[in-house]
Amino acid sequence: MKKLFNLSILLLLSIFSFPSLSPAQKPIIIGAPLATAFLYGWDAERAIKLAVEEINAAGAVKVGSEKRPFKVEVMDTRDLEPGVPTSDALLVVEKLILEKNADFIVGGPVRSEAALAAMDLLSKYKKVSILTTGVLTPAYHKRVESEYDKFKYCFRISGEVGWMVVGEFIPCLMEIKAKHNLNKLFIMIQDVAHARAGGDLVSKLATEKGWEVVGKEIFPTGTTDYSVGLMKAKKENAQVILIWMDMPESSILLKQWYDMKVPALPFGTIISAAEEPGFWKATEGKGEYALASVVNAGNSPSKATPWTMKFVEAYQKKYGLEPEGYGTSSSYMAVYTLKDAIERAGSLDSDKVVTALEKTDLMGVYGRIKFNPKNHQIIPSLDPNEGAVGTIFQWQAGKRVVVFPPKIAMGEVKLPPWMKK
Amino acid sequence: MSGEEILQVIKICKTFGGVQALLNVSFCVRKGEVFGIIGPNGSGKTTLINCITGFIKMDSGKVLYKGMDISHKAPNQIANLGLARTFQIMRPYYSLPAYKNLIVPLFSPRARKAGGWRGGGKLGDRSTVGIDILEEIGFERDSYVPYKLASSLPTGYLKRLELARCLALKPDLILCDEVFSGLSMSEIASMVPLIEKLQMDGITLIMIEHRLRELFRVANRVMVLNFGEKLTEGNPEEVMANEKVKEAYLGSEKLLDYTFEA
Amino acid sequence: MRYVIGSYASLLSLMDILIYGIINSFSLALMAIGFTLVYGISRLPNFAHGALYVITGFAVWWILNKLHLNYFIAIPLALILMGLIGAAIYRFVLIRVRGMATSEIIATYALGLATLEFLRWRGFKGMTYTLPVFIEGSVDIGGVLVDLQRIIVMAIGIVVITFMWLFTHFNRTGLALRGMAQDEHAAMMLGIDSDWMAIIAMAMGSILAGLSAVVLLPLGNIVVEAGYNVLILSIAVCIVGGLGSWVGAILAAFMIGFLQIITVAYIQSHFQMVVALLAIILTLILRPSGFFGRQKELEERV
Amino acid sequence: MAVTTIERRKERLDRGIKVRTEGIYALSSLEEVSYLVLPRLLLILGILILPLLMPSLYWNRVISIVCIYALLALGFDFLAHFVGLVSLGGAFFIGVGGYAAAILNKYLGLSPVFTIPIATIGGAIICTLLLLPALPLRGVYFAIVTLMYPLTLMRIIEALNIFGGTDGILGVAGFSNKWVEQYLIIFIVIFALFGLRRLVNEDMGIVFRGIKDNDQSVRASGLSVTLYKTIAVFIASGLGSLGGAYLSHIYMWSGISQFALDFSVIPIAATVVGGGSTLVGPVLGCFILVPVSEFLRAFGTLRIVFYSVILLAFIMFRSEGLMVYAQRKYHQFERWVKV
Repeated sequence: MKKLFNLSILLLLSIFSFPSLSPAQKPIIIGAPLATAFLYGWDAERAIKLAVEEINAAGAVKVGSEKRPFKVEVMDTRDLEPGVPTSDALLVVEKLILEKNADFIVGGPVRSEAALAAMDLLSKYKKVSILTTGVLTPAYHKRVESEYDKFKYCFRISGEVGWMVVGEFIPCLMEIKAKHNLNKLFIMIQDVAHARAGGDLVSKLATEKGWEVVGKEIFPTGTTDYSVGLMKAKKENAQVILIWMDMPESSILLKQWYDMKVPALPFGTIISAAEEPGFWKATEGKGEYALASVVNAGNSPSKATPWTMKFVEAYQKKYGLEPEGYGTSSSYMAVYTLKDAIERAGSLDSDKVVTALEKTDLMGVYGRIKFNPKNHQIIPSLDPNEGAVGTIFQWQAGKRVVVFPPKIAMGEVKLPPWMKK
Repeated sequence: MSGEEILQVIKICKTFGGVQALLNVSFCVRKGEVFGIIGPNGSGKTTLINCITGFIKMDSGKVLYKGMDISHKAPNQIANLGLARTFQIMRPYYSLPAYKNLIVPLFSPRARKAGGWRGGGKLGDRSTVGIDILEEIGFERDSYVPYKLASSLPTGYLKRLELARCLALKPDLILCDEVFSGLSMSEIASMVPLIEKLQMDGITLIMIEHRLRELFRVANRVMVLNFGEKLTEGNPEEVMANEKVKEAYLGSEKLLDYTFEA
Repeated sequence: MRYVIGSYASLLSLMDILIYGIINSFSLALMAIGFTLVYGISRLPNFAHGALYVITGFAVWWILNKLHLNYFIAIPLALILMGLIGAAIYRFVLIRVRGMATSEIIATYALGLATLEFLRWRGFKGMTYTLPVFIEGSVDIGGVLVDLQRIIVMAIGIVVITFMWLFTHFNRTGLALRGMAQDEHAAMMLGIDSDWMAIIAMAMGSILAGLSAVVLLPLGNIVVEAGYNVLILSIAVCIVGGLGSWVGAILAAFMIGFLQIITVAYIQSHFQMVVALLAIILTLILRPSGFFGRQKELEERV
Repeated sequence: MAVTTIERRKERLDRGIKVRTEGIYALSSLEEVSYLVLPRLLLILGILILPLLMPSLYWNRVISIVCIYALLALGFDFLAHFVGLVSLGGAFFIGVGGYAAAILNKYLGLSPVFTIPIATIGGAIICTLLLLPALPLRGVYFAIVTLMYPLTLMRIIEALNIFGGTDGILGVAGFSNKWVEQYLIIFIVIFALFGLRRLVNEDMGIVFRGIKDNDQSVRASGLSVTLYKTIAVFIASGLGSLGGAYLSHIYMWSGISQFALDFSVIPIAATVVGGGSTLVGPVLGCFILVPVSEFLRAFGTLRIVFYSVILLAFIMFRSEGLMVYAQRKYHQFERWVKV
């Protein structure tokens, strides 16, 4: 029984492991642990594959004197699914490192709990990782900063909550306040750490800046009925509803908002549902006027840098639709950044690549890519020439119109007709 | 035949969702006697036993065992005081061999006090003691029967097993819920001496029976229940002569037929 | 700091709580009635209930968008399909494990899981799948704005409950089902085929799961994850009401429904699920037969 | 009238009957001794050698995970088939043990040498106390309560934002030596397996089995059913908590997803596949199911579909499980005989 089982393991292993045939062109393996059944998994998967294809077609990566292609190993972590323990995602990270011999980890894990827990594994195996999707919590780079020597292998190339609130949402809110004379804010957030922290921060800062926070509602992950929360907002005469949810059910919120004709502008910071191009169809147009942030530019068409539209078009050509989730452009850039760092380091040695990554200065899809050498978080900015820019857009007549930051804006914020008095 | 009172039942009442199952039933059982409880179907006999042994909470009333109030004790506590019972529908542990069935009562605090940690004192472990008890109750030691799974035993043996389970507790009082029902005449014939032997060993017995003839052979006193109420109490001859009892048992002459021809 | 917990308890009027409580209760009752029907009649805990709910959503969507049929043809078509699926589940799977509670749970759960994950694999994921509402618009009831779809939920809830009552009290098959529910052995002796009844029960349970999906899904979007929530809520309602007791289930739906809305109104919405879960645990511990269950079931449970 | 006559039938003959009866003949010949000992020896040696055969460290990690599931499956099998409590609370045990170990390590600074035993005992005590009110429940009802406990705890931790909230507790100490990490859990599993096998045949185990068969009768025998159920739940939750504590230290993390449903479902699946009421079966079931799930990972989301279908097939067509089947084949041989 036991023996048979061992044999079958060996047998199956030999089927599943791919022997590398040409040692001269040994590929650099990028391991991508992603929740591929979910938006923030498949967006990253597609973007990484796109970037790898482009790079390999353009002559691969120059490591010292030899040219080596990239090879992606995507593994499903299921970590956004309820009922699946984070340890399953961690096992995937280990599988990529130990069995697939991944040289670098790009992408996830997508759930912040899993990503934070994976940091210990990455430091244990000394693998450089660039986080690109899903995780927005400041705890990630704070952990790098607090124990730099241990966690220096962890980078994040996408935005994080702290900056998004201070640098993007609040200024954008101020703009709306100035233009439309609105000042009553209602906050609706999903019950996850990053959303809670974000909601608290927004309400604190907005209050300081003259907004009146009239209420806050926390919804558990997977809520499908928001009517009571919306009623509260209506009763309190809220004028802007700040929404922070990265679950698909958030589109229900917007449908209900429309059906109830709540006279408040839905200011979605993170609303995973509203990010997607398919959102319009999904809500039958009821999502009009919803604002949403896609964290980084390039996840919806805009003219942040010359590369932005080039990326959007390449993506559209390959996959037949515009970039979807907020992990798209960042995952794409992560591969390019990695290529750049490897070429400058001239080796795949983790420590050397870390040093090279810290010195990255690259003009990318969403502005200038530079990491803060202390905490390995990408340096954000409102100006694409200074740092990585974010994007807030509004759904207008079936299109995602970028309204913030002003430097890359393509339109202005509009109010729904039932709000105009 | 006059020992001190071992069990005193005072005015037990019990209703099940509006149906009066027991109403002010009182009686006494003296040490060393065999006390019979009879009554037509549904007269509350089994409910009475369940109330005494704590399996059902009574609505009101009191049960004194050796002068101690046991009305609100849990079934296992009552059993540990030496008041054992059998079930009308046999409840052996079907997945265990017959002799292993006895390990459960032998593991009870009461039995352990007597048997030490191995269970059998100097005699050996609990399995040995279990087989001893089974032999005493009529299982042939050298046959395969004690080692058979309880699920493969015939009714006669299961009834004996029920009694054996009580004996393992070294009880002072056993409440037998229809040990004769479902047995063939010959099986009953071999059971009766067993009951008599238990009585001789000094164990008090309360027997609920439908088999009046056998019961009257062994019982010292009999109580009759009807519709949850006590009709009468006395020695078998007195009870048989009682008109009310005759009425309760479907007409007047039936009781005699029932008694002597069943 | 105005957003302290509890500071806006006064925000919602009693009218709000009443109306949304009723709507929420009807939603719960609709979700749970299929589950409780199957359990009530055949003692089958159908853990594929949530999956059936989601499958109906996708089925209707598919008929609408791929076969381009009318919405009101798509719905009955999907419901008939669900009935067949339900019957097939019993005929081909459950019949083999009947009577072993654990096996029944595992089999139905595995079946549900397999279907849901298969759908996910086939690309039914994300948030782009929705059903249109029956009628657009909303009405004002005592100062509370309610969209018409929710009114429809309420109406269909009442219709379903009434229909179930009439069916089980005046129809031959219905009476037979009720007989099964009360005493399987007696019913079998009277010549009622237990398996056939179970097939009918499963089919009806699946249709009811489908019906609740058809009515409730236009309020949101069709996501695979909804299946788990529907299952838990159905279990909560059935346990609190006393497994297998239809009246109990409906009363329990109202209890939990209002409790949830009150929790959202006075505490915080993230305690909504905690309320449902605690309701299950507390009910089982305090009153194992459920708040409206019968004596007979008590013996089974304790 | 055409009557088809059956010309042959299958006949089953018992093998090794002498050593299987509890007689004293068991040790009479080498052949019979090996008949008894060989399968057990093979199992132990097999599990012990397994980590050395693994092609990569990753597979060693898989074995550790298998062992954690095996502890849960043992607990499940023990409770379900020897005490009559169908518990879906695997996730509950893992979560409580995991959090206990992480809290002890992170906030009190204890090393794994202390946290694992303390979390095992402490976790078992917490689980048992919480489950105490549910002990009188039977069958599906106990199952549902145990299923709801981890979900509730998860939501409570989430809602109250305690113990790191949704981020979990990070930076828990890991094991210093990978071989210690690997073999400690293997020894624990072997010890738990044979310990439990011993226990269910001891007098106390007989009491447990009595409760499963007929708790009223146990009550009438003067034993407190609640007490013995409590002991049983304590043992099972101790095993689960041990697994949880181990998991926390392996992955240097503890979080709400330790209450995830997988920890409740997979042990049951393993028991179904391996064969219930054998105790060995569930362990073997884990050694089959978890690696299979790893192989299926290549199929992405389709993995769960395959997994569920395998489970369904076992439930429907071989519900006795592999181990019962194997035992029967080992103890009996079959031959065709002419009729």
